[in-house]
Amino acid sequence: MAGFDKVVASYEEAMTGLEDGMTILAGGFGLCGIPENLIAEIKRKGTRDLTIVSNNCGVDGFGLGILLEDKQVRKMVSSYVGENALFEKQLLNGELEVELTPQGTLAEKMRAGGAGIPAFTPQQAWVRQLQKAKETKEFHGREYLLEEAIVGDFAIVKGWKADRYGNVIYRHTAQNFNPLAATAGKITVVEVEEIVEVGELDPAHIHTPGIYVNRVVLGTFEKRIEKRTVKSAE
Amino acid sequence: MAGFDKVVASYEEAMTGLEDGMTILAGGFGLCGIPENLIAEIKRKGTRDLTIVSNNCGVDGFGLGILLEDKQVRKMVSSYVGENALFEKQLLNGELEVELTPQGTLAEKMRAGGAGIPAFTPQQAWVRQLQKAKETKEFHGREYLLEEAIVGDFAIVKGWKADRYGNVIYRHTAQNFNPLAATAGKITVVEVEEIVEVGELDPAHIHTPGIYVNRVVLGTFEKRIEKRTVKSAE
Amino acid sequence: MSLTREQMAQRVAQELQDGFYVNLGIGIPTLVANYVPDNMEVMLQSENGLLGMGEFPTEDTIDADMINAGKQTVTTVKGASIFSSAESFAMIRGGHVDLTVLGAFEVDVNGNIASWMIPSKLIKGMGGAMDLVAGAENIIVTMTHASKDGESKLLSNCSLPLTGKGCIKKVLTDLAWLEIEDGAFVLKERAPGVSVEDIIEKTQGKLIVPDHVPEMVFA
Amino acid sequence: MSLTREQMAQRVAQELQDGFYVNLGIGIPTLVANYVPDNMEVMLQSENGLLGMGEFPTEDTIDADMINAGKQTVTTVKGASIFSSAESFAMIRGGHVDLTVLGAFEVDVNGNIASWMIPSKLIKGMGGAMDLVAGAENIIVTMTHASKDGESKLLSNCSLPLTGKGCIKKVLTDLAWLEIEDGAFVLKERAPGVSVEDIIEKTQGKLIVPDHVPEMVFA
Repeated sequence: MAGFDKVVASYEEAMTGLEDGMTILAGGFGLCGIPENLIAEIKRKGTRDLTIVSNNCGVDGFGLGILLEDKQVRKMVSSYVGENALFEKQLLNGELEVELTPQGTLAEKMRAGGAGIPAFTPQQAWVRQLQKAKETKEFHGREYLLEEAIVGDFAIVKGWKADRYGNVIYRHTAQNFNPLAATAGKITVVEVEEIVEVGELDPAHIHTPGIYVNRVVLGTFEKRIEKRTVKSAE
Repeated sequence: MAGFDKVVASYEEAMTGLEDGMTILAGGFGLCGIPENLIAEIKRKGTRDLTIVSNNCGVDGFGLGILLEDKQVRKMVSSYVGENALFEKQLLNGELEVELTPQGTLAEKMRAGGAGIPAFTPQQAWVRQLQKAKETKEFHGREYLLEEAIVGDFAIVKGWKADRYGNVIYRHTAQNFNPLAATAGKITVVEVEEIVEVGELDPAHIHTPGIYVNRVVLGTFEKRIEKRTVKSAE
Repeated sequence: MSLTREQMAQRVAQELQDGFYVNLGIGIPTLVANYVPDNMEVMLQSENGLLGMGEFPTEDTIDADMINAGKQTVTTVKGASIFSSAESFAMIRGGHVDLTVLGAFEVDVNGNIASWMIPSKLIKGMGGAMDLVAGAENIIVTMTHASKDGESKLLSNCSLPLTGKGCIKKVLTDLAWLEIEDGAFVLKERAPGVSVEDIIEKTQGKLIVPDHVPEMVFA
Repeated sequence: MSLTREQMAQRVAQELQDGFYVNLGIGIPTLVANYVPDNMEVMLQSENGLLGMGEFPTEDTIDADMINAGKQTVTTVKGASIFSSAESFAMIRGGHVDLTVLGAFEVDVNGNIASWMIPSKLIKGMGGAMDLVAGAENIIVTMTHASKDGESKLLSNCSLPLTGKGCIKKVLTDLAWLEIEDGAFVLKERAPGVSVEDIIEKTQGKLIVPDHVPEMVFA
C-alpha cells in the first residue's frame, strides 16, 4: 500500500519542490475553499516570481493576497481581482502582471489541461479585445476563439475529506475550482480537514479520484467569510 | 412545483416528439446502463432514418440492436460495433452507415455539445486516416485534429434514481456515457429504477443536475449481462 | 416617479415562468428572488457551482463553505445540486439556463452590453459575466436609465469595453421597460408617473415610441 | 519454448511498480492482474469509468451494473472511484495512467502499432485503444511474435491501419522482450529455451542483437 499512500506529515513536505518562477494552479472562489495553509507555506518558503492561476487573488492579508506582501507573485491569471488594495497598487506600479480570463474559460482551461486537450473554443471571437492576437475559428456562423489549456507545476487544492490514496470530496460550494486545479498540476497537493480510511468514501461520490493527487496533508482552517449575509429576524 | 416536475406517466409520453431523421444520443457501454425501455419504445414507435450516437450498438435482439431489425437506423456514430451480426449484414449491404470515433473523443464530443464548446482537439492528427478531411492545429510540436461537438434532438439516458426535478444518480459503472448524453440532448429523457423525494439526493452526490433533464420515466429493467465472469470456487 | 430598486426587481419578476432556471447577477438582480410569485417556482443558479440557491442563512446556520457567486453566505433549497465551476459554466455556456438577469454600465441599440470595466479606473475583471451573456438566449439587463450626471446609458454604441455582443434584447431601467429590435430600443412600458418625453430625453440611442405606452402595473 | 499466456502475463508483471495506475487491455494483458507481486499494489483503470477494478465477483455478488471495459462483470477494490467515460478518458488522455498494456496485430520499428482493424474483414471499431496509446507515456504491447502462418508481427512498417503512431517502446512476445530504440527493435531478453537465431528469423523489422541476451527469469 505504500505506493498509494499520498499522505505527507507536514506542510513543508507538501510543498517540497516548489521553485522560483513556477506556475501554481489554486482552487477556491473568493475566500471559499481556498488552500489557505498551502498558501501560507508558500509565503513562509519565500518562493518568488510565481505565476498563479486562480479565479481570485484573495483579499488584503488573507488567501493569495498574502503572497503579494513580499512580492512573490509575478503574474496572476484570474477572472476577478477586485478585492485587494495591495494588488491594485502593485498592478499600477508594474510590479505585477494580470491576465484576465472569463471565469468559465478559466475553469475549462484547467479541465482541459488535466484532460490532455490542448485547445478548445469556449468564447466568441470578439472577446479578442482582451487577448493578444489569438486564433479564431468559425462554427455555426459564429467566430470562436481557440483557447489553450493550462497546466501547473503545482496545483494547490482544498478538500474536505480524503483517504490515503488521495481520493477527495469537497464540502458544499467549496468545490468550485478545486477539482479542476487538482487534475492539472504536475504535482497536485491537497490539504483537507479530515483523513478517512480507504474505502470509507463511496466510489460514486468521489469528486477527485486519487490518480490526480500526489500529496495529501491534514490541516486546520480559519475559513474566513468574505460577505457575511444573514436572514433578518422574522 | 409543477414547472420542475419532469416525471411523465408513460414511455409513449417520454418519447413524444421523436420524428424520422432525428439524431439520438444514447447512454450505455456495451449492455451496461443502456436505456433499454426507451430503445424498445423507439422500436414500438417505428421511427426511421435515425442517426444514433452511442458507444456501441447493443447485440442481436437486445439494446440498440433491436432498432436494426426494422431498419430504423440510418447511421451509427460509435467507437465499437462488433457484437452484432445484423449490424454487420446491414453495413455490408450499404443499408447502414457507421462513423467510427475513438471512445474518448466520442465521450468528449457529447460533453462539449452539452457545454456549448463547438470544438476541441482531443486527438493527434494522424488519426485523420479515419476521418474526412478534418482540420488540424499544431500544439506543443504535435498536430491535433479539431473535433466538433455533438448534440442530439433527443438524449436517452438510463439512471438509477431520480427525483421529480430530474436530478439523477447512476449506479456503479452504469454511469459511463449516461451523464454526458444527458447534457447534450435538446430533449433529454431519463428512465430510472426509482423515483425518490425531492431533497433525498445529497446535492454533492448528484451526477446529472435536473437542469439538463426534460423528462423522467420510471421503468423496470432486464439488465442483461454481456460477459458473465465469476471467480472460480476457492 | 422612477422605480425603486425593489420595484425594478418586482417588474423583472413578472418575466419569470414556472420552472425557469435563473441566474441573477449582483445588485438589483439579486433582489428578484424576493418577488417570485406564489404560484410558481424558479431555481437559482449561482455560477461558482450551485443550482438551487436558497435564502440567506441564520446566524446559527451560517457556513463559510456555502456561498453564492456574489460571495454571500447562502443556503440551498430542496432539490439543489452542487458541482464544479467547469460544470457550472457548461450549464451556462451550453444554454441550459432559462433567464439571466444582470446589471450594466451601458447597453446599445445593437444589443451590445458593457458591464465589467471602466478604463482609467482599475480593471477588476469580468468574472463570469462574459460567459453568462454569451450562453443565455434570454437576458434582462437592469440599470438606471441615466448616470448620476444625467448621461444616458442607452446608447447608439457602447463606449466602454464590451461584456457581450448582440446578446441583449430586454432592458429594465428605473424609468422604462424596453426591448431591442432591429437596431433600436422599443419603449414597451413606462414607470408609473414617468412621461414618455422624459424617457425620450434620457435615451441617447434610437428609440421607437409606439402610440400607446402603458404604465407598468405592480400587484 | 515459447512463453505461455500466463508466462507472458508474469513477465509483464515484472514491469509493475508499487503505486502504479495501470490500464490492462483485453486478453493477455488482463491476466497481468493475477501476477502483481505480493509486496506491491497497483490500481487498475478500466476505461468505461472505473479506477480500482477488483477480481471477478462470485455468483452471489454478480452485478450487471459493475463491468470493466471488456464488458466482464467485476468488483471494486477498497479506494476505488467510479466516474463518467469523459472523466475516464481525461485521465487517459491527460497522461495520468502510469502503464498501459495492450495486445496488437503488428508493431513496427518506429513505434507504430496496429491493433484495431484488418481491412477486408469487418471494421468493428477502435473502442478506447487510440485514446489509450495516445495518452500513455509507458506502454507495453503483448502479442505472439509471429502469426499462425509464421509471418512476423514485428515489422519495418505496419501494414494495417494504425492505432497509434510512434508511441510504442516496449514489446513482449511469446519469444522475446524487446525495446524500440532509434528505428530498431533491440532484443533485451529471450524466452527460456528460445534461441537468438529463432527470434532473428521471426523478426521482419530491423533487429539489434546485443552480445549477451539473457533468458527471462520467472520467480
